Amino acid sequence: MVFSYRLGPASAVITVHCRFFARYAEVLGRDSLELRLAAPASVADAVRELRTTLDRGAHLPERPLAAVNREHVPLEHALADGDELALLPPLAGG
Amino acid sequence: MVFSYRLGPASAVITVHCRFFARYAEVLGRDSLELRLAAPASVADAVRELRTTLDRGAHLPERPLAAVNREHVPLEHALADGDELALLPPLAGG
Amino acid sequence: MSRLVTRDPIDVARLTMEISDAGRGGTVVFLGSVRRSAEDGPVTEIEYAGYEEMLSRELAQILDEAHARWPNAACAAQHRLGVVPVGEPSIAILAAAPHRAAAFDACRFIIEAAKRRLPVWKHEHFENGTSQWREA
Amino acid sequence: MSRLVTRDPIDVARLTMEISDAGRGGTVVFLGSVRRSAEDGPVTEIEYAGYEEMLSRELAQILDEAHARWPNAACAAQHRLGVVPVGEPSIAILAAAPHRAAAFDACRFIIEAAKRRLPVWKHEHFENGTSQWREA
Repeated sequence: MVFSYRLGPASAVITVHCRFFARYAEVLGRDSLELRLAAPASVADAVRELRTTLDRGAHLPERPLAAVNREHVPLEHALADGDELALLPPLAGG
Repeated sequence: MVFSYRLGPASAVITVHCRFFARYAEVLGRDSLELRLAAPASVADAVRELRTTLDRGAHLPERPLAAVNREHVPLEHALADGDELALLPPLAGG
Repeated sequence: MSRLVTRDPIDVARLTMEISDAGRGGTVVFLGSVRRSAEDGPVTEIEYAGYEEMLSRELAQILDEAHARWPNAACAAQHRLGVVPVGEPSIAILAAAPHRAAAFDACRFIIEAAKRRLPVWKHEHFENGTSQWREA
Repeated sequence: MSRLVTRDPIDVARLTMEISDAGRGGTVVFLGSVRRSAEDGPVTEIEYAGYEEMLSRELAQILDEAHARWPNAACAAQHRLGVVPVGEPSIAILAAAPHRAAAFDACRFIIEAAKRRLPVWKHEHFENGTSQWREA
């Protein structure tokens, strides 16, 4: 499924592969989706979009832990086309 | 073997069981002896006596590690009749 | 070398062998086990779920960081995923070094970083058939 | 409970079992092994000699002190005497606690006290047939 976001004629569009884990996957009823965003877009922009457009998206926190391409990133991190964005519930490993 | 030490008519005498370990036993060629001392006597007194009366006793340090009745003690520790006094080379356990 | 992530019981003896060397006199092992505490209620089992690709990558990076800080230490780590029975370790961290201070410090560094950074979550199953994700 | 002093190889798995408990999620194990360092020359074996009665008493007392400081921790320790081949542990210290900080601290406390207080000495045997007592 693809969600589009504020696409004007002058905007470049990027597609981000979103992944959800543990409680987030349970709440959203899915563990991944493709998200289209107008560039430039940060992780925070992607989270805002997911929270407003997904069923039960409001159950995601406004400032979740996030990883891009399997590395922890701050919410200000700029997304690039093809990135894998993962939203991580509070970690409980070890 | 029993060593006597400054025994005057008014002195009480105590007997201490001395044990030597590792390099000290090697240097002295023995791992134990009975030492008689005039009371009151400290561990330091016993060490002094051993250093002056034993063959190669001068190879013992003036201030060795010591244990009385299997507990570490300072050299000022007062000895009692029947005590087990152990002289311990620098520890290398673990 | 052992995998950093496993679904089998962690073989601590084997990991210890991997980092053993006649020049490393001090070895410190940390085992983190599934704990059943009073507030948990009747947990029957705990399932560890992870973002596996990131988990391996992050754990490898933590080991690299430890190696940079303690070049004389040899370190190993393994995280178990899937159902882990109460009492069995879900994570093992090992550090061997010529002297014990470095072994303790490297082991502690790795487990603290692992707790903070590894993308792993616990799914608790209760006797009444319900289950929930435990927030750390 | 295991003896505090042994002349056999230390069975770390067995010691770990002894202190394991579903309520103790963090276990720290320290293994001190015979180390062959550059300055040692061709050591063929190292023999550990101890003042055995005092060694057991002192190690038991160190464990008591650890228990007083970390009442929630379960600790175990074993020192090996006699000939210990290079690479095998001469001492094992284990501490398990509900949280890892106490397990690390208790384990470290015990090994530091053991190094300082246990009446044990190392007799090194060299390839040329000579031997000497190693001063710590």
